[in-house]
Amino acid sequence: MKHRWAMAIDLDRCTGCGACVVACSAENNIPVVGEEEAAKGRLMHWIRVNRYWEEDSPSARAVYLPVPCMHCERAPCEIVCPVYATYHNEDGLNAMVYNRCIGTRYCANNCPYSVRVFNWYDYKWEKPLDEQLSPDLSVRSRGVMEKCSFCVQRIRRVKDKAAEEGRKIRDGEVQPACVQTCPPGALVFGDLEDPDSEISRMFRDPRRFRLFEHLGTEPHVVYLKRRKGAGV
Amino acid sequence: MLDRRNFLKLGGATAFAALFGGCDKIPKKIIPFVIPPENHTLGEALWYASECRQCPAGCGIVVRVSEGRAKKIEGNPLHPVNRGKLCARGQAALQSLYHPERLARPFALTGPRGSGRFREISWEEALSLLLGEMKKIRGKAPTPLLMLTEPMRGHRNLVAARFMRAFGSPDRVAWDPFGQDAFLAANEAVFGVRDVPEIDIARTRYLLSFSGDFLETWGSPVHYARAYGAMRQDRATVRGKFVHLGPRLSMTAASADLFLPIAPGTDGVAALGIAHVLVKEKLTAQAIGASALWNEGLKEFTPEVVAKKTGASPRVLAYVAREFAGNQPGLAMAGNGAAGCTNGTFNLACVALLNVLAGNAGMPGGLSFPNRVAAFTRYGAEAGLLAPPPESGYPAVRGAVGKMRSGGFRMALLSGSTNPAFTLPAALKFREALLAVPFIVSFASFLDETSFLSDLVLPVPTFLEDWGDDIAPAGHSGEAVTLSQPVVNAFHDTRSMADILLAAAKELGGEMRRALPWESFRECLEEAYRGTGKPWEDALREGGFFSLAPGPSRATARASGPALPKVAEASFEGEAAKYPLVFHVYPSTSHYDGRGANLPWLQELPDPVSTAVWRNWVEISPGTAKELGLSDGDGVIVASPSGSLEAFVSLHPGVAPGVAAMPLGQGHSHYGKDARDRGGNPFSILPAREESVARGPAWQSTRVSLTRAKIGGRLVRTAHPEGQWKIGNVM
Amino acid sequence: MLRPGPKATIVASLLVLLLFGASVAARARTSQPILYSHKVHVSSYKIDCRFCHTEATKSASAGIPSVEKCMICHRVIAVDHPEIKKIAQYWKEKKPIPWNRVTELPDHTYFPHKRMVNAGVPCLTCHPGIDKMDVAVQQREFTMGWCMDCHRKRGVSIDCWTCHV
Amino acid sequence: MSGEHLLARTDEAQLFRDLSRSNQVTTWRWFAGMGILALVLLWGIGVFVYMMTTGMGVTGLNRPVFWGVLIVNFVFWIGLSHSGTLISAILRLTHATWRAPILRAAEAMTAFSLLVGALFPLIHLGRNWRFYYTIPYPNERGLWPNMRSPLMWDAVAINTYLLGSLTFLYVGMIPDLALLRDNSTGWRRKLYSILSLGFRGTHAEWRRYHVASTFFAILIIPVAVSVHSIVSWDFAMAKVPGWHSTIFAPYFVVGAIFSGIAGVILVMAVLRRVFRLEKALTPLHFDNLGKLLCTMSLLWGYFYFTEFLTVWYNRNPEEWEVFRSYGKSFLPVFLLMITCNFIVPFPLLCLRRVRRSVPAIFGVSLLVIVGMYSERVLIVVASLARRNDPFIWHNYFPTWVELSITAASFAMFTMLYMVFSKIFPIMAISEIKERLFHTTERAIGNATAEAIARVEEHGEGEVK
Repeated sequence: MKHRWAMAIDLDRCTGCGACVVACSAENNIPVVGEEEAAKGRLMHWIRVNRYWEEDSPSARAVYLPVPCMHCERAPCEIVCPVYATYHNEDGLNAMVYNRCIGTRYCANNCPYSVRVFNWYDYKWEKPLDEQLSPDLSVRSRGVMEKCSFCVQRIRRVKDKAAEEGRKIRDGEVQPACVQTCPPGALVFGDLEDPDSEISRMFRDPRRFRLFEHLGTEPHVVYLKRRKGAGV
Repeated sequence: MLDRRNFLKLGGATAFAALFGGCDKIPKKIIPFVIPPENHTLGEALWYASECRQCPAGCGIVVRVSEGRAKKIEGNPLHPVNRGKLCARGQAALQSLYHPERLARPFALTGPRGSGRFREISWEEALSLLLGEMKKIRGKAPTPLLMLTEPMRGHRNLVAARFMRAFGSPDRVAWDPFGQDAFLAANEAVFGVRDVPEIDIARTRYLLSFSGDFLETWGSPVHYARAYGAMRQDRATVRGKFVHLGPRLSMTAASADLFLPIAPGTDGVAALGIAHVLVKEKLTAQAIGASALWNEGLKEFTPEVVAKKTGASPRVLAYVAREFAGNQPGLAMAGNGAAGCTNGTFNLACVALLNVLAGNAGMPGGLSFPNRVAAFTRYGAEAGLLAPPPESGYPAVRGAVGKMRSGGFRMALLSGSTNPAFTLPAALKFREALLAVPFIVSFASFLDETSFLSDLVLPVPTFLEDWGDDIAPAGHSGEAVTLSQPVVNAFHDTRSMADILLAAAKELGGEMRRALPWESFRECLEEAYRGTGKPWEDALREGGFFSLAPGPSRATARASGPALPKVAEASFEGEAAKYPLVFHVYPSTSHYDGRGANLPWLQELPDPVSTAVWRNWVEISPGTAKELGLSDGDGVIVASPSGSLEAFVSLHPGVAPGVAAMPLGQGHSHYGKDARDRGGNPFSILPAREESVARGPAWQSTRVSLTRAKIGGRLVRTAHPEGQWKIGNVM
Repeated sequence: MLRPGPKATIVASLLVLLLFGASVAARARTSQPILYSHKVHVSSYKIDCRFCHTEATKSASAGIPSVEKCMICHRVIAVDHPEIKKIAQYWKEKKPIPWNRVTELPDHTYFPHKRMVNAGVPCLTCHPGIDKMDVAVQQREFTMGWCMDCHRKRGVSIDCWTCHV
Repeated sequence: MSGEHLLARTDEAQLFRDLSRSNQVTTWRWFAGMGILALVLLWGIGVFVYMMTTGMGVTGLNRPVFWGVLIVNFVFWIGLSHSGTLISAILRLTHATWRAPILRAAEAMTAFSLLVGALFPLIHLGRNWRFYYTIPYPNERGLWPNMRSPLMWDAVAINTYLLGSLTFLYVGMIPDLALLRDNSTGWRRKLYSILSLGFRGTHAEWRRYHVASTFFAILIIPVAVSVHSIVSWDFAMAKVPGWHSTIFAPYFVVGAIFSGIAGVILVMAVLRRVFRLEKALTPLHFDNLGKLLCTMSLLWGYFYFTEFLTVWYNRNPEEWEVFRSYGKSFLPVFLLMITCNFIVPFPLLCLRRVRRSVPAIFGVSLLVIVGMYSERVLIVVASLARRNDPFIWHNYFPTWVELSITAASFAMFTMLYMVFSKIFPIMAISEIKERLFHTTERAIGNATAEAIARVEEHGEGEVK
């Protein structure tokens, strides 16, 4: 059963609230680094919400741009890894294998979206905060890269369930943590193999654009332009 | 259900080896169950429905529990308020459950009061202490017992109220720093209903918001955010337009199509300006019939006059008015920024007036006033206790403070996330007053500024380990009652306040026993909902009762059309010469009123506007900064007539000139190491002023001065100061 | 595949022990709170593995039987055997039995029992000779190459993410 | 013509003594120097172990600057390695008559800087203890390294080059080793007799020797060029604004040779001073190398200009941001680079006086080394610090950890060189003798007469 997972981010809905960021941290055992490390630009978040200013005061406007891993079809990070620690898997996901990673950090350099984060230390969870850690995926040790996996453990969970019930996966059944929680429903996730899925519909939306499209990375995350002006 | 979920005996045997990388960390022991719980497969997660209490909105949640540990919180898809969605604060609640600094055992003060020197004691000792003190003051008239809690709803509130009544003490105070007093008053004045309306953002065509941060902290943010998304993109042909007026470009304002910076406290005037145009140009049916208003003085508020007061261009105001009228159904709403001024009620009344003039009341895509407690008529007078109006309780708090000072109280029961010692303006001298009370008992999960002052601290479960029921103040029209249940065993040896009160009542006996006949709070709940026709177990599984018959909407039309609100100017403490800037405070998106400040996830969540983490800051516009000779990242002393604090300057191109804006929630002095020393607490430099009509706290009521100062550390922001302007490189 | 006898095992284990000190614990004959014999239960009494390891078909981990489970039979069977008395004791005190881990999975590996078992992989493939043991010992070093062989043979996914997340 | 400077005047034995002085006396200074360097190296190793056990967090790296000083060092040392072998090879092929005294020093430098440089890719790994994943060895996992990754090309190229230059160095030394063998006793004699492979200096041996060295010279040049091209491709192949540029390969080669020549000059000057080789290393050599350096400076300037021009002209925002940052956060580094690589060296090197004064050209070469180092800093760091998404821009400054390791690398290089100079002939003695035989005056009684065994454009050891 082939899949082509993809995400659409509707900037006309996104309010920049950051629910996705915390949801992701909770789902994916993402460490908290503290103020000093944050100052060094070492936040470990797998999804970040860029806040850009448009024009200057007084008519300034903030523009929000959530940036997860794009799971590029032609991923620049994959070819440069000397040990195949990151590769394209059968579902068209850009996979990261911690066991194999030796930490050249070349993939991170080659990612135009800078969504890959590096384990600068062995991050610790002060007890008993570690009770919350999810048993479905590993806690990464120092020296390896990590990044958004489209919550592969959730995908797997749904796949198993569907298999057990001997049926296909329903549209919208698989939801990464960020998509699941997004209050205004700005994030949509689904399977492009299914032409009638909502995600396929959004991929056909005229407002659609991709980040750094000119680089030819063919991301599996598309954005829907924010409508300007009246729009009434 | 609780006892059947006998998880804690289980460890190891996980399918995922070496969760922590090194093999040394694999559990070497495998501890099976003595008696395996039913409906539970080892290593397979279960979901339990409950309710989020990170803010008063009352969203339904489901919690993923694996091997006895809560792993993930998600919105409850069945719940009408949030429909499966959840905000950052809700997501982060897990960390309060497993927080290293949670209170695990009862504590008794050993050092002098307020010294924070405690010793661990057993529950028996703690309860006997509590009861001993209660017995001492029992029967005195008036009973010198104070109960100061966060606003409680559902049967938790019922129990507390009955306890106090039976105990013979009238002083039951619920404190909510962001109570809706002005909102209620305004609705009463304009619609004749003292309640929070249902606002149908999802189906509106034109949303006009006055300093209302409804997407982040005001009212029921998740519900509104969901609706906002729908308003924008759910309809095939219509995309609702969103115009925001306010002193600061908040996260909410950033989503607006049009943001008009206006001077603080002039929201009402701005609304009248728009109303003026509506009536003058006879843009709506209701406006045509509003000649009374016109003569009462609306005619004075020409866009030009209004522009002078607010700073918005008259042309744009008129334009907005015409658009607002031209796109029905529309919706006008206002939030903390407008309500928190000394003229809050006036502001909100004027905004409400716009809804009347545009005929939004009772319309789909407009607003309506459902009767949310219709399902509880059987409680008669007490029905109100289940869903009390969302008031701040500020007058009562002030009264209580006075009475404390005058020695009117012998004992105080404190509880709650609203943490009065932190959220009450320092000028009120709450701390000093409280210490005048001989015996203080705190029901708390953390040692925050308030519980720190007490003689006896009783550890209570977090809401993830607690029973409860609730009727959300907004987001449903009375069809929904939320149930919360312990999703995991109590992680520490804690007891909920309700249970302790019931135990006390049993001990004290007599009338109290009659008022509170239950053995446990859980029993109270089961009994309360036995009659509803839906099996208790099912209700728990679904997270509550979501299909109750909604009460009839209450009439909003008054006999005579609404009168023109009495014009009131916002007043600000401190003379402009000494304090050049107006101080605009707003609840932090991550920490709300400060309750989130001890959660690492929230501390590390970049603020949506400033992108700052782990610390608070003060925002001024680049223009203002130039005048003051300040630049981005400078350390400054923010001084008001009532106090001063240190903060870092964060230049914000979206703040109205002459305004200094600061988020509330940071600046704790206790509340754990993640919350401590993260900058100053803005509450502490606010004056103890009231909103002129509804007597709620007037947060937006002082001026401040900024003077450069050398302060340790720096403000960490994730945005690159230069890069954040280069949107052109990306889109 | 050759199945080494206990002697060979010890030799092997000593070798391994020399090579990687880390994996000593796994291979040395870990003493258990109760001398439970797989041999007796499986070989002599022909009890199906899944009778005790009930979760094997339903869950990622195979599961260790609860004390209650043991008592189902041992209320009546061999009650005065010293080891069984121990169980009875645990049961009386309502205390769980603190078994020592025998089989260890390599780091960062996800191994859902249910998938293998439901796919018809016999338990003995991964736990060879367990049915002949009085004291359970990990016989097989779970090396990736060995897993891959099987995965290739059965034509199931060899995507890294299948086991390493 | 004042005779005492002429090597011709000195008899064979004297000549040998002069040239191999480094192998004979070992002063306390040498030991003191070694001691200090050893301390620095040990400190560096300690710091590395600390970094390995604690995590890369102890460096100044961050997102987006995932590569920093460690990679800069890598490029720097590989670059430095470049002239040694290349120069001597080219000089051999072109039969530059003045080459003899330079060869050995240059070749040795190549070998050692390669040895040092090759360490850095390993040092900068997040999980150094897993470095062997990059080696294509058959394993039961059935996993192989990814040959599409420029890092793998790098590994291959550098190993080839290292092997090549070591052989080149060794083969070149064989006659001298034989010479030493014949003039030494004790363990040295044993060592040399093993290493000299029984070279006796027969005609046949000499002929083969010449063929072999020419052969190597021809082979080593393409390798040398390829190595630095591939190093440049580590960057040029990446989707990083400021890296992704077609000109990078030649640009890096030029830069490498540029810094390499400067390196050779430095080393020569030092040797000249320390081992009193004034007679062998005359101003002429510095003059000639100076000319080369001047040319490279010009070439470098040209390459830099062309690269800058294209970006400046088409103003592709992403690439332009990198250059803008040169004028902002990275201004000091940029100025340092331009000044030390072009503005100062080029005009100065045009002056004969400067080229012929050893101290002056020593100074200039030092500048060039500094300039090239800062150039690499700009390339590696600045480009990463201004990635495509401006929101996450972040600057970088190395910590004491990176600086310590850098210092240690310099110490290691010097130590290798010092040891080498103690054990092996630092001057290509036999080559020099050959030259002399061909071209210098012979002393006939009191008179001297020009011996013309081969027509030369100009003679050896001429002094003004």
